[in-house]
Amino acid sequence: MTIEMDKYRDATVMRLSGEIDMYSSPGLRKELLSLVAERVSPLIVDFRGVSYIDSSGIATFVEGLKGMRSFGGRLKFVAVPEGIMEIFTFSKLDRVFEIYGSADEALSG
Amino acid sequence: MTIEMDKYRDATVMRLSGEIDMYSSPGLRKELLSLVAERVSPLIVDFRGVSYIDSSGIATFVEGLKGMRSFGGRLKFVAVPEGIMEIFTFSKLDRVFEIYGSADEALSG
Amino acid sequence: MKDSVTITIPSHPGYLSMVRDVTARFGEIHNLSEAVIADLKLGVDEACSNVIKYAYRGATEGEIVITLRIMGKDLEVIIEDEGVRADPACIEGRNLDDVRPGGLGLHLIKRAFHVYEFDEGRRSGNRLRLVRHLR
Amino acid sequence: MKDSVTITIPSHPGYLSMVRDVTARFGEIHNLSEAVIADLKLGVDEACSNVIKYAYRGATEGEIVITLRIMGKDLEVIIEDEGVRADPACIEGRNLDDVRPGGLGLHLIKRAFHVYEFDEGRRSGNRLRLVRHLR
Ligand SMILES: Nc1ncnc2c1ncn2[C@@H]1O[C@H](COP(=O)(O)OP(=O)(O)O)[C@@H](O)[C@H]1O
Ligand SMILES: Nc1ncnc2c1ncn2[C@@H]1O[C@H](COP(=O)(O)OP(=O)(O)O)[C@@H](O)[C@H]1O
Repeated sequence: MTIEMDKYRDATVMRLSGEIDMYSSPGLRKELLSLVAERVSPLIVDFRGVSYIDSSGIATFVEGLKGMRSFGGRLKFVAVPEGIMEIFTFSKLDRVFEIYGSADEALSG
Repeated sequence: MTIEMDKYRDATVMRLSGEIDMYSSPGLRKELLSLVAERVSPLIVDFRGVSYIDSSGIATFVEGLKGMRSFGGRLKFVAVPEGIMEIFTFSKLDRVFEIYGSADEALSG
Repeated sequence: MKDSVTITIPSHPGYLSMVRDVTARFGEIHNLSEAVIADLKLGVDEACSNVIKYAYRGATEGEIVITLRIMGKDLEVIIEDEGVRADPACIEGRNLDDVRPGGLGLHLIKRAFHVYEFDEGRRSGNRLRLVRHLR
Repeated sequence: MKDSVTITIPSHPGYLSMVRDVTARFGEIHNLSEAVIADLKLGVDEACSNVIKYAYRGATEGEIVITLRIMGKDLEVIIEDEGVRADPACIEGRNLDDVRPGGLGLHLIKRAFHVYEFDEGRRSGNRLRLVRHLR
């Protein structure tokens, strides 16, 4: 997994690619929690390049979301590939995460 | 490995993709030898989608080339990816096979 | 085609990707659909992650032995370790409506496999048997 | 990271792709370059193909056991089978200038590995040891 940080309009964008699993999710967790500590919001997570996510990756995002909410921040997912979306839906996390098609939609949503 | 047959100008084009190994090369051999039997010439083999080739794949093309030459036919390779080209060069087969950048170059060469 | 492969990896999360590769190739070789292969990769990965977390308590020098095979109309996966014995009574996924980190792995394993059972007769370590009915 | 994996496959060419996957992942996990990984995949594939062709004479129900490990600055690959014994004296690649089908595999194995040696002390079957010096 690789993480690339970017800016888009007034949002911070985290572009993920590769595989998010028990090996790579601690790196993701560290990055997410440091953004929470800095109260970065809105934070857009771009899933375009993500080929795989397991329960440790999902747990990491649930934790990140709780952190964001603790200071009233917003966490938004964009460009979630179908296979990853299916795992979110199965986990009933599509109801908890804000998921948009694109960064523009995320910022007007 | 998948094989797709096509026509381009007055040539027959064999488009290969995937992995050519000891498992898939018998299928390639069958196809090549049947084209030889039909005296198809020129035959252009398009390597664009080939991600892997081993010695059984190379042996198959050496056999195919001998068959083509037996009736004065021409076998031309195009769009050979760098990694595959390196194996041809290592095997000294870059001197034996006619290798071109594109089908147009192959047909004017 | 003889239809069994075994892979032995260290109990290190860095090797889970290799187990996924092997699972995916096994599925391809046996002509399973992409959707089924995706489920199997995730299910096997989650089961091996649990071995690292619970049987080996995070220690990375243990061994995990994963066998994939076709038995008639079933795909069977056996996962063996020499770690702490699991108490099947304590293995339970969380209610999915109660959103919190964790507790999802078991659901993902059971999404992929119809059978999830520990071999209780084993002397040491664990032997988990997963079965997916293919048709 | 403990640095050894073992994969056991049937002596069927359909499983060579799985061996390549495992080899490539092993190389990635140990931060080898893409070029080195490409050589290793091909070298291990060719060595396993030869086991199928010569040790098992094309029979697909045999077993091939492939172990990859890091030993200090070396990557070592051990390939074991229970087939017909190889006579190392008869194993020779062709002169590359003499273009004909076949005889290329050994060159590709030796391109990837600095050491290619059979364990002569073995009672039955074969044990081929391949070593690549990494630095
Ligand atoms: N292999 C195992 N050995 C022992 N306990 C396990 C094992 N797998 C799962 N468990 C238990 O079942 C619970 C649920 O597992 P799981 O759904 O994978 O979620 P998580 O690991 O995120 O808690 C775990 O918290 C653990 O107590
Ligand atoms: N594992 C093996 N067991 C026995 N003989 C072998 C083995 N590997 C290679 N050989 C011998 O060495 C020769 C050269 O092998 P190789 O370069 O792989 O080319 P090919 O298999 O195409 O002939 C083979 O023809 C065979 O006689």
